[in-house]
Amino acid sequence: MGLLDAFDPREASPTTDGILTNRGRFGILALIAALAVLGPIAASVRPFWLYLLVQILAFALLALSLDFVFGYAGLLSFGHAAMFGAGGYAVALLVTHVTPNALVVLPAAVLTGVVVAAFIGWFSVRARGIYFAMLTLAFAQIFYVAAFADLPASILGVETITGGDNGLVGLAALEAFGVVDLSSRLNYYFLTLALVALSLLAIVRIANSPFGRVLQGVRENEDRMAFIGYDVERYKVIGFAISGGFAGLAGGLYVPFQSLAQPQLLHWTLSGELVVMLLLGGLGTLWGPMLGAGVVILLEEQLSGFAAWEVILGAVFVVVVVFAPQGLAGVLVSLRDDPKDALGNVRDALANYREKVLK
Amino acid sequence: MSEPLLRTDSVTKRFGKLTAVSDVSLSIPEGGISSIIGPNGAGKTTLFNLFTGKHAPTEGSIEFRGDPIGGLEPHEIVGRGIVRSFQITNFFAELSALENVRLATQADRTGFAPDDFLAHHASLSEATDEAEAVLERIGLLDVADRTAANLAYGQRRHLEIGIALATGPDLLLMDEPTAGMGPEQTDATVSLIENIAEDATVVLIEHDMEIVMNVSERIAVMNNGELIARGTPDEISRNEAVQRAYLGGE
Amino acid sequence: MSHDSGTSTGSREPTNRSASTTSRRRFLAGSAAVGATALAGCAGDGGDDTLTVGHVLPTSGTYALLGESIMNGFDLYLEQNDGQLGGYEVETVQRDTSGDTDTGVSITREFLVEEGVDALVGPVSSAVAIAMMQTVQQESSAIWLNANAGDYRVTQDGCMDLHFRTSFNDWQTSAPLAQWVYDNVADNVALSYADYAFGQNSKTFFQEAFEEVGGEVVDEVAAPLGTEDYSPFLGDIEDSGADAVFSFFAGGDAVNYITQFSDFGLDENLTQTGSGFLLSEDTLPAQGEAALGKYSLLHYTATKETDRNQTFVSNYSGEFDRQPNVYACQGYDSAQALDVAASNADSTDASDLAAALSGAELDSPRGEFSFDPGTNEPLQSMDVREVVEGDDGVENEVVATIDDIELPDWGCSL
Amino acid sequence: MLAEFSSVLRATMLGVQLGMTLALVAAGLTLIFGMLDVINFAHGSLYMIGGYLGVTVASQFGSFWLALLIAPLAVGVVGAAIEVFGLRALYGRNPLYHILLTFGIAIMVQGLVVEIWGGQSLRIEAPEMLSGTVSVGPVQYPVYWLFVLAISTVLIAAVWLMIDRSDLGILMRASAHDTEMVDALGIDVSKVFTGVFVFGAILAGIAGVLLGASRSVSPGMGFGVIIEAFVIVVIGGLGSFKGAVYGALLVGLVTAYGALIAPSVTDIFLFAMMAVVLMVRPNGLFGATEAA
Repeated sequence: MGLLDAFDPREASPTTDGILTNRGRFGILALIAALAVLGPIAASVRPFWLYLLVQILAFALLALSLDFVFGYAGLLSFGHAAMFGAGGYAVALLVTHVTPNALVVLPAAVLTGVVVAAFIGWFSVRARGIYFAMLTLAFAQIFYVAAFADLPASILGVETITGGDNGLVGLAALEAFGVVDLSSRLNYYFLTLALVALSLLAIVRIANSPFGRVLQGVRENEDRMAFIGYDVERYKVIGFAISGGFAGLAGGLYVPFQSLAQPQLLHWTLSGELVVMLLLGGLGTLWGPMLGAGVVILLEEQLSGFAAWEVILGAVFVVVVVFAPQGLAGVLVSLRDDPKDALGNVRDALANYREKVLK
Repeated sequence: MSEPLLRTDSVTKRFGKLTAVSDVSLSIPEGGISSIIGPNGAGKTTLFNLFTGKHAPTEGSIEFRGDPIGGLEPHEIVGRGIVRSFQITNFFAELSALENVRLATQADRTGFAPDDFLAHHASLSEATDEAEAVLERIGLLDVADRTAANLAYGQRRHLEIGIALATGPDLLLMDEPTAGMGPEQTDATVSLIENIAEDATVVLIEHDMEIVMNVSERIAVMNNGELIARGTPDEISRNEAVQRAYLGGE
Repeated sequence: MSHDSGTSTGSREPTNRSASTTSRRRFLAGSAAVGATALAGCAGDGGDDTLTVGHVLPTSGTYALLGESIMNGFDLYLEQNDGQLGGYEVETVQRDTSGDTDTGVSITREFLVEEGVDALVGPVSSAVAIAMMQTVQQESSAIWLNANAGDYRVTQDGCMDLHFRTSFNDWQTSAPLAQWVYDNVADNVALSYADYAFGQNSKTFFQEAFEEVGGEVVDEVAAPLGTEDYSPFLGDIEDSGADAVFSFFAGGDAVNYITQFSDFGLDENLTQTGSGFLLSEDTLPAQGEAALGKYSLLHYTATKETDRNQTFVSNYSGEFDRQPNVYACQGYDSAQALDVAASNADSTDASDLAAALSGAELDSPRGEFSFDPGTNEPLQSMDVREVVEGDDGVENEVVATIDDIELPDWGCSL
Repeated sequence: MLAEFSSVLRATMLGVQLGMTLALVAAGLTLIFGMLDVINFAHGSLYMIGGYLGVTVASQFGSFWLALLIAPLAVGVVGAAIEVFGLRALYGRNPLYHILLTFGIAIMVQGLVVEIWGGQSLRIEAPEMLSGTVSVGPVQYPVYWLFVLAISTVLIAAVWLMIDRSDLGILMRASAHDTEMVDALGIDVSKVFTGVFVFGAILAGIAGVLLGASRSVSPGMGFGVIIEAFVIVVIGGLGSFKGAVYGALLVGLVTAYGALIAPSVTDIFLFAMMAVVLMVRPNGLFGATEAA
């Protein structure tokens, strides 16, 4: 029992309202504005940055979706890749067989994410803590194997649907009734930025709605929620499905941008990496995990030219978790609150470490 | 007075080989305070768990206002009007006292309508007003904004009751509301219970015999999962079986 | 974006040499000046007298050894030519794909858009190659020297004038063996293969060719990629009653399959044959004696006794303190191809380079080599090798060479 | 008919052998989990290090047996280092952070292994006396594989007895449920923690060496085995050794039979089985269930 309680991420959520303070709102708006300005600059000076930024934004949205369900509702999903990949594959299939119209395929990605998450959630919410995590992982891996082995094609008796291990490649660029040209890198960047910003807005809104408060209650004490009249499982499934919708959208934005949907998008390593982004960024803060996504992607991009870059990346994770338990969000908040004491904090962390290890 | 509010008929609950509640038939009329007493392990809390849907009875039936409720989910039973408080404080530690109570007052107002997802939670003004009224009743209005985990022990125990009370129950089951309290706090809690009993039926599990004898209109005594006696406080205090159970148990 | 699980091959060759660190520093300098004016080193730099080469190769994960061998081969040729190809100074940039398709696409983009490379070398995995096609085509700013990925669909679906295979295609490493097996080993076979695109292609190509020459396929067994215990599959092969087996497995799968084939005593009644990756320099040390007496088909064999190859082998082992493998040869030939292209074209423009390389011949260590002008596929002879006891453990010995192989064109005509 | 029987027999032997070796890996994982509340993502890396050290010792000294002795002990030392210098700093904090820490360690180990041993697959030479095959009914089966089956079964039985009967085992089970109680007994819990972690590491190291001679040793094997081990531990119930053994047997047999029936989707069988088990028993087969 104690084991499962321990999975409650309460301890890990330093602030739940931080993003709602005026300062928090201002910070987010300023960042979005800065990113909007950065786009055209990057497009003319370093076009590659646009690619990097789109990738970061897509993963930031995915991290946000997981933080909503994990940080707010206490549901540790180790299978968020399922919704991400499903949204992505849905877009790839639609673009290939039906239409590249963004106004059709992106809502379809959201819907796919919602449906997949509702399905997985419905089967999984009765289990708690790590058992829930493993169930979500199991379902996501089933999706992965099905895509890799192209199971849908064997069942329907057609030649190919998912494209097997090669995936679906060479996807046409999205468009919007011929009005907006989304094959332009800059336009796609703006589309992504706008949708990620809207998603953040929506998730903050939902997190602070009566429904969001109920999810928070579920995270804090799901038994008691049942004993004051809430159908806890239903709330969890719905919360999970909402999160899945955003994860599906993230996949739906990422896949046309890469022009590629492949099984690795569904693999557990992606879900694992996502959990790392959350913890690294700062669980339950909504903005921290988005930051974490950016940092992990930049780190991987920057390091991948070095030999043994995995050793460095792993070491960064280890150092952060030992010395910055609230993640980067925690570090930033404490720096903001008391910039002068940064050195003192480092000293404390070291002393604390020494004491614990040598005890 | 015609039909009892809650009635059990030969309810039995077994966990594997252990029989926690054995063949209990009991009826609780509407109004006033009833108490269930008995030594530790007598099956009192398990009986509450059966009433509130945490466990389904192995045998027998439970009826509330004439409808069977055995085996329903906890939230369904709350919907019928039966709510409990817990022996060990069981609240939302990281939320404020007000939010703790408001989760309960908003319970029957929040569903899955669009507004429940998009409105700000502060817009639930009715729920907030009601929550504040409950806080006033349990004496916590002045600490409404304090995080639950930071309340004093007695305040936490009252908050525990307040959460249950805020759902507006017809039948409130209270599991040892005064456990661990000093004399002053105990008195305050007892008057709170009596105040609650004015507009709801209360069933109490309580170890403090003085309280039980003073406030209860009816008492049921359990031992080893069985109901061994029931009656008015006077009848119970004279009952030999009860005395044996208590003396033997101590 | 990946920490691959599954089986593995790879190596510990130090990756970075001077050339690749320059660009790294340049990128960092750029990052530090976000939003500032006048950023140094925009895309497409390098000027007219530099040839920028981007290695889209894995240095970690399942294919690490392959990626590093290709880079070693490339560097060897470059060094022998004083760091110049076709008279141009060469600058190389490198990023680890980890064998992951999405990462491969991102890196391709980075090289084309950010680094402004003139040539791409790689990738190892066919899935990456197929996913790269669109980006390479769209940008059309670099020639693509495909140093390993052998999926025929790059030619069938892509048919790109910028794409040159300096390696092989999956038809070459399977189909031509059929006749030889029919003539020298058995007229009936069981097929076993790793169940992914490359394994499926190899199986199908061999089967078609084998049935065409009159052979019979009595059974086929597909094992998932990354299988560690082959006992159930070996049982099926044994029960099939075939006299020989043709297989496609590579890397760690090949090691597990071959050693367990021998552990289970299948050698007694069955002759194992396969595409060359089943029994190659990177798997033989771990396969050991279990590999003895098995046959495979490949375009390069390190023990081949031609002068050209012996020189290559001694240069390579002098430089890297190890025997070259087929991937090293492919990397070497990629550099050579670029050399030929750049000196013929006297330009670093992608379409000029491609035009200059079309139909060109290379002096490859593997033997005859020229690009098919219709498809840019390599026209090369293939070696049938048998694993024998050597001075230093087991090694491949060439027992036959198949010349003048006519390649399918898969509907591509450039 | 005969062919079918021999296939089933062969798959059964493989399944049991896989089950027993996986149990060696899963046992440590479940004990560490039960006792330290640590989700040890690096447990697969310990198994992998066992395999690689086994390769080194076996090739340096030319003795499989020496490898089987030394490599697991060395893995134990690595385990002790991870516990003391890494995990110990995190006790009392949310166990989630153990995921991040051990995930980081696992990535580092995978990178380091490539640095030290190279990326190509390696193999431990099985001892001469265990080479060749024997007939088991209609099936020719390698002697070494039978040896692996036997020795891992013996080891699992020994650990089972130890946990079931010895004082140490009782202590371990007790502290899995209630560390305060162990504290009250005047036992240094931190030493018990280190001990359990090292014990789990050694078992994983043994599995690494044993399988390193029937399969290859490669840098992906750490991440490859960890999910299997998690599935086992979850099916069996977290913290339950008995559960880990039954879970491992189930997983081993499903993997082996799956390869007979529909190899490309064997993993689906595996995960579907786990899903079904958890839907019926949300705390695994032998997980602690809530009592009254």
